[in-house]
Amino acid sequence: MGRKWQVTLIVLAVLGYGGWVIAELNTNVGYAPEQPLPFSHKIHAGDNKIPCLYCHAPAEKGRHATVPPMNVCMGCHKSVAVTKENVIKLAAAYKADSAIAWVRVHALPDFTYFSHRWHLAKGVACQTCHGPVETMDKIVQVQKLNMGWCVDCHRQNKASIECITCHN
Amino acid sequence: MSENGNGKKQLRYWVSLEDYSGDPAVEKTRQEEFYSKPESVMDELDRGGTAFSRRDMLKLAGVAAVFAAAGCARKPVERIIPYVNQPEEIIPGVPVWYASTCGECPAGCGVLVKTREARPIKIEGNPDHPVNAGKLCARGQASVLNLYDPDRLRQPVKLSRPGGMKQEATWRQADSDIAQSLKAAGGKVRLLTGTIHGPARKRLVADFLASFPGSRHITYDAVSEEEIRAAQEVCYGEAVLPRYRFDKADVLVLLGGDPLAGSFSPVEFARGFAAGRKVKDGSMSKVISFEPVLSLTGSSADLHYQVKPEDLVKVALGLASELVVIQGRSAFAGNAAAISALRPYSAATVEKEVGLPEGSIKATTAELWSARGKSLVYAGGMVAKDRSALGLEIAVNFLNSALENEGVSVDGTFSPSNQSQGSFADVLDLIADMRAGRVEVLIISGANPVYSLPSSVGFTEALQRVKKVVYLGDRVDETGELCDYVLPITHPLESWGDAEPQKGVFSLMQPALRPIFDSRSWEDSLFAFARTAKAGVLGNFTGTFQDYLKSVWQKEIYTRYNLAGSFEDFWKNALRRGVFSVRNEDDAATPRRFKIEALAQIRRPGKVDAPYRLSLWAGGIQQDGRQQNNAWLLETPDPVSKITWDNFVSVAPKTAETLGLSESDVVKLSVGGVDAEIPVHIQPGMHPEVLAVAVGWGRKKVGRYGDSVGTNAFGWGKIEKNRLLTSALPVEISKTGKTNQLASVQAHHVMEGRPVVQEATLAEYRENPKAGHPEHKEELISMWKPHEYKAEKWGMAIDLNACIGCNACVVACQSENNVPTVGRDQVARGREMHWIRIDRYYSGEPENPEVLHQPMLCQHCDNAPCETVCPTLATTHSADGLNQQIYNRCVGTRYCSNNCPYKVRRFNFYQYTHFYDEPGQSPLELVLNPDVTVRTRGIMEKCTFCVQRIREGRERAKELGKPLADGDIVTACQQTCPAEAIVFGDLNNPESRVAQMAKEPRGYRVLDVLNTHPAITYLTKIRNREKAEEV
Amino acid sequence: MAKAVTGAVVGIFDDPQTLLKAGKAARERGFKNLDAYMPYFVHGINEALGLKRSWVPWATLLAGVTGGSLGFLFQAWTSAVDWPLNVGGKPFVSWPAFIPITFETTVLFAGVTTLLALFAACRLPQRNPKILDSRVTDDHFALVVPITGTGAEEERFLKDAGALDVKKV
Amino acid sequence: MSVEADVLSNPPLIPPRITMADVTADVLRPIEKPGKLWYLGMSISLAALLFGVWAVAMQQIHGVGVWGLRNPVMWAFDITNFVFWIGIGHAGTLISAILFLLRQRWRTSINRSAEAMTIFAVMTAGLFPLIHLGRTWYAYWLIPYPNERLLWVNFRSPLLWDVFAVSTYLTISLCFWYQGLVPDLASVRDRTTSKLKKLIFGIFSLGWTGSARDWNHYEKAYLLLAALSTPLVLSVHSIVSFDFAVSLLPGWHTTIFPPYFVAGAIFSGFAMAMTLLVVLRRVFRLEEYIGIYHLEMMNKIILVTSWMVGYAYMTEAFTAWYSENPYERFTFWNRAFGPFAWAYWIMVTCNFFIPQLFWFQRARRHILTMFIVSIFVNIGMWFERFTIIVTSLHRDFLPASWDTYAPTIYEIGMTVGSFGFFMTFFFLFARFLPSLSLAEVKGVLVNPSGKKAHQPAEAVHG
Repeated sequence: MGRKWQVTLIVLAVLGYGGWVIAELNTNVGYAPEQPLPFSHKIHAGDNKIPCLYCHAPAEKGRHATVPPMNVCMGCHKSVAVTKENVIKLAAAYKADSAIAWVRVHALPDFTYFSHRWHLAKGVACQTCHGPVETMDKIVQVQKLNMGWCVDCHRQNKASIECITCHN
Repeated sequence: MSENGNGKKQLRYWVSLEDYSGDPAVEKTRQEEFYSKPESVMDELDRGGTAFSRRDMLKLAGVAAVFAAAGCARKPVERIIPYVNQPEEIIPGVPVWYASTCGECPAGCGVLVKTREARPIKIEGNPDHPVNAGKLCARGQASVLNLYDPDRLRQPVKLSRPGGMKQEATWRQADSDIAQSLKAAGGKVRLLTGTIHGPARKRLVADFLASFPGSRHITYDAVSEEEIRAAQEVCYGEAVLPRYRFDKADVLVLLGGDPLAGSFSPVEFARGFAAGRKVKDGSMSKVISFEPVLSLTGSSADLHYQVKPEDLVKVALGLASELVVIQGRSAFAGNAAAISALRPYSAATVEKEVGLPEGSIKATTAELWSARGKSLVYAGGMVAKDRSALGLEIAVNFLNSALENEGVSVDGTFSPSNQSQGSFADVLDLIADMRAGRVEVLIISGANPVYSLPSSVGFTEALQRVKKVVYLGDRVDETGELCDYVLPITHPLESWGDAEPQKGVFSLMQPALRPIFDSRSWEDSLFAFARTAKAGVLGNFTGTFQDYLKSVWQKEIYTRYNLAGSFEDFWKNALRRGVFSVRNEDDAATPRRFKIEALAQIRRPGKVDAPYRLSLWAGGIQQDGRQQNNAWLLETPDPVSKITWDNFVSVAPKTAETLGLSESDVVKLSVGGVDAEIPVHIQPGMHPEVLAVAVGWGRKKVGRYGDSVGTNAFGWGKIEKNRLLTSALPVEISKTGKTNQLASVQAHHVMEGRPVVQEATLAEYRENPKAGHPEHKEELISMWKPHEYKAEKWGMAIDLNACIGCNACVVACQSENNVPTVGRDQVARGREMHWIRIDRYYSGEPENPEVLHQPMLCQHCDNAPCETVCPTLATTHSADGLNQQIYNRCVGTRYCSNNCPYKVRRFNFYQYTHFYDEPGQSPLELVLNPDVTVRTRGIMEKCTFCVQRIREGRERAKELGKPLADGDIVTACQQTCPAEAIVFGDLNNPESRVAQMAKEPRGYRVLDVLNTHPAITYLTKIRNREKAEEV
Repeated sequence: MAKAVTGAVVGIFDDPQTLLKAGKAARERGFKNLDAYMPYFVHGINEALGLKRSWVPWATLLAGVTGGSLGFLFQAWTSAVDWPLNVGGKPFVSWPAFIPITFETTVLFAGVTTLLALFAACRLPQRNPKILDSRVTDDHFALVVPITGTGAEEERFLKDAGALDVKKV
Repeated sequence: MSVEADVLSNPPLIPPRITMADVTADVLRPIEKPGKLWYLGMSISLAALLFGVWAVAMQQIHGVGVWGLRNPVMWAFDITNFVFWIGIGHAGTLISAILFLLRQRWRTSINRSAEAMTIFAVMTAGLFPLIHLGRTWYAYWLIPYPNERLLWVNFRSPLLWDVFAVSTYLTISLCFWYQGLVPDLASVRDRTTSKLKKLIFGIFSLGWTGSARDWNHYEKAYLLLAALSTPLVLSVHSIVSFDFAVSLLPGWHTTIFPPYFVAGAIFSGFAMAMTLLVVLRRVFRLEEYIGIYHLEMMNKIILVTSWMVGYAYMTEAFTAWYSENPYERFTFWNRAFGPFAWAYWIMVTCNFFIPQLFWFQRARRHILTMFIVSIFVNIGMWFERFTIIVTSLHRDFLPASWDTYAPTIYEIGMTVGSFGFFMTFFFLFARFLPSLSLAEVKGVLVNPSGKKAHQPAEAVHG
């Protein structure tokens, strides 16, 4: 009898853990792909304390935070750190009028509507969703960014959890 | 869209456009740096590239298929490609609007173009534009799809004639070759275009002709109103196309015309027409139609009489005779010339000859006379174009003058129309010149004569006698393939241009994006030819057409009207508003004197010596066929027959019985030796001796959607005395034994006595404003207390009196909500996806039915039956009263659709969005609205009350710190409805228009006995008649 | 005091009537803890051997009540507490609509528990069941009489009762 | 052992010469060595199944569009098949549970195969709610499990009731069936000489020994399961009928549906059981166990339930007329005289007129007749569901949305395949498991040990 119970418990535990692992994998937490240029948020936002919205200005005005256009990069890198290898690459690309194809890290499915603008307006810090970006050399997904995670936050902050708030 | 302080749309305007130098290097970079699809980005990634030269692409949200829905594996790697230099006016995710002019037909309606990340995704009417006042027709709404038509020509092409061997050409090559021919032609140059009416465009054409002295410009419209102009000249001395004021007509008599569809200004007419149809203080306009077919306008008539096309003139003369001769009324009473001309057409004679009910002429005359000065007699269109068309128009002019409508509802002096100027006689002259070798260079633009001229005129043969034929078009179509060069033109949304649809209304066309393909506007092509030939004024002009346009506007508008302020301010303002009108809307036209001798020009009406006569007609969806590769339009049902993806011969039910025909049987029609096969549609309301076929179909070389869809009815046109006859053509009809299942969106056409569309006569309504509603025997009760809607509760009201059934809302919704087209086969299987449809019912006798149009869309019921049955909570009710459909939660049980009494839910039986995003369809995916989820296979969808617009309105209000006001949020269908039949708003706000309408005694809710509590109120259809039986 | 059981004697019968009679007789003679093996349930064997009423129905009842309450409360909680949604204008706790599932969970819990309780009561599954005689699942019956002494008395009794075959186990 | 009342009025259920040993031998014979007919039947079933697999695969790959569905007919063959098979699945539990509670001893010969039929029919039925989904791969969203979306399901939807009802029914039927099987499996275990079989049957018989103490619990549990199954079996088809009755579609929105559906289910279930038993007793030579008497009893039930459904047809039509509800009236008029009138009249003929043959004892006792009638009833009951679903949907409230419906090869394939699926399982069952309940049949033998030949058994208990 005792053995039987043990076996049952172990099987249940393994199944439960497996399910949890699958659910967790689905969230992409920890996703940190190589980027075409090793841009470091730690240097820019952490060490040099450049405000997030300096580069990601559209976040305040519209849905998308966007990866900054290259003219924004070159605004500083015309004169700053021009001798660094990667900045030289950047400048060359800019001169050639060609954009860098960054790998997207934070992505919501296409059937969700998300506007950076209204989250910023409500005072949600960038780090709430993107993690401590200012400490990251390479951007990594910290939060699950799945529906339950969004809804949890909306509930805590008494934001709308109407379906069409995010889905239409 | 950005906002200024008062909450109105502030329009941005185009700042500069790169020079079209024609330089190969520039051309090449332009090609490279323009749009790419995500697929091609991925391709380059696969090859290991990381750097891109894509300046204009940030991200095509919504374009990438929603494949990442719930995969267990790592998501597919997505790339973000930022701008190299972000254009100042673009904020990703925020739309930018441009004011422009619709280029799909010469009506010249003003449009606002909504762009996202530099791509137009929606076109709406420009509210400031005097012609369309913010409204658009189905074709205008669909024109944004043409921009992304994958079958557009992507580079210049040189063809060898005949035989049509195609080869790519460069612009430089083409320009120099053409310039050489132009120089060598010695003035034997002809420019063949459709109607052109902007000052700059007209000036350009004049300058071009002047650059090659001796050359001529011929205007050709496949669907023209030249009889009206000709009759105006006979009657009043000047060949003008009057501006018909349907808004000023309390009584409207139609003699074969279909002003609301396929006419020269359908949106304006529909607006005016519907304004009169709305019941105000117990009165409304009265519409009496005499016509051989059941036209869209006729379907809204209070009284509908069937008349053979050749008898229309008799009816007109009968009315005139009754008025002037018998009743002795009007200024012409006692006029000897008038009496002698009209005496033979006494009402009794006409009624007998024409087969009208006794007293109908007298009654109609009485109606017209009682509303004199506030009525309108209108005739026109292809159906009226028989031998006596000119006489009919003269008689109509006489009636309007006699009824004192001249100068009131017929404006021939103050702001007449420029919207149709084609001359068929000129075309015949051209053909004669071509045959005789008097044409060396022929430049064709905005016309497709090989398709739309009957082969008997011999245009194709004559074309072979012309040394150099240049076709400025967007594809190698029927005409293009017989030319030496086909030079791709830009889409109107990529072009500069102008229009003057009515005198004093100057409308500006500006590009909303740079050309997608390697194309050039036809204006710039003319420039390039002249410049390369170094000929005349144009040869010396250094700028582009944009600069030319600006200079012409400076001279011909700014300077001419002595405008205050700087020209730059004027120009910026014109660009921002899209239109500049010097017309004072309060000014009235002056009545002109009717030349009584014109009556003598009315020929004694002839007889058609055949059992059946064929009438061609131009509908409001395909019109002359230039948009036949537009899948949205192909799938838009014909408003009366409800048939999509084909044309057909309409046959009266009685006739079908006589001939033993049933629906979809293929018959052979033979008109003067021209045979073609076409399926039969049994159309109630047709005159039994008339067969009718719509033109604008049966194109052979238009693209993947439109090729060989339908039968080209233009081919049946008959030339007689330099005139093109399109009606009363003797026709032989014979069965072929074949069938061709017509794809109709409606299978049942009568209401079976159900109170779906509730109607009453005006007399009944005056007596009891609730007339027409069935009486409820008991109150509807519920087990439950209803949910409370604390803030807004969205609702809609639809005035069935105003709705003309034109289908503009259907296309607007399709454009706004990424509704896919499914193709003919799927429509035939009952799987069309339109979120809003117009149900059309017939009532009364099948020989002469009454027609009812009812827009049907999700009713957003408070007690929504669909919600209760969905097992996954994919459809629930929002706190503001919306029946929300959450696509990504839907598993596709289809139970909701089964339980929807209105059957407004649409199921994705297949991956229908492949219409947009299959690789071969590029760049069609760019038309998708990124604010609306693209639905995948296996899920249900339906009208959302444009929830994205509600959100946008809310956000705008929040931004301005103001509460939402009534009218801040309009749905796409409401926005475009030319009849303003649809009103959307907050039912919780008692001041809102929708709440007012919902309370009206005419208001009723469809199937309210089911206790579904729909959020949509319909207003009873009122027929302006005394008694019910007076049909 | 009952003496320690040292084994059992098995009598094989080929007729249910004989078995019943033998069982009755054995009980009357004071043999305790009798058991019988049968290919099908022979009515009357409970009384014959003096078996107690089964406790399985109590488990069924308990499970049914639990299942029903849990079923209803779960529906009410998800629909009205955890994430209330307006579905078709119905109240959050649309109790009439919850009845079918409440009934189903009642039956499900009760039914499954019944079977599990049966297994528990019969100590199933058993790895190595004691099969007295392969014929008892075919067409023979067995009466098992535990022996407290030498077993001779029991053996004799069974033979007298009409057993075809008697063996000690 | 008594056969009580049966003995008085009827001949013994099973010829008196049959002994317990005969039962074991006869019933287990197919398990040892199947005949040629078995292989033939199995091949046909597999072929049909393969056709169905192809049809469903095409539908899953391309979309529901391969079917003939359209707006407004969003359900047709899919849900028809679902309801049809669920209905078939009713006779088994009914025979097992209700007849058990009613002490109808003639059930013992047929309850095992009827229960198996139930399970296979419910399994077949259970496929359709999955297949018919637009996105089958999300079918698990119908299960209220805690998930990362924090979403639950809509407990107000009859489809969700279906999920619970069908899964509960399947589970409880399996429990009931399995409990019945355990002693029989033990019989096989103790009889077989094959080591492998001994092992397998040993595992599945759970170590059943046949102890009287176990039998004591067993009988109680069996009674309880029968008592639970009885309302369950009634509830399942009631709930399936709610799919329609709870909607507001005329022709669906009918309070008569639960009893009407249950009666129909019993009717169709008995017909299907009849079809199968006629074949089974022939193929496995069980004529002596499944006797004419058993079949006749079933035919009587078929006759009774035929009247019940016939009565329901009349009531529906009467109610529609009496209600003065124009939509309701039209729907019933449309059923009988509209474009799908042929389906309606097939239904009425097969379900009501043809079973009237069973008024005649000769028909009730004639194997070929009852076989043919049972086939007709199967057809009729399939068309009943088709009629209810399609005729109500294709012309509902707004005449503008009226349309028609025609199936495609994929729907036909799916339907044929469902028969293949069902029959494949049934043949496997008949091949590998005792198709009669050994224990229960032995309980109704006149002379279990074969000693007192040709004498009625003596009653031990009243």
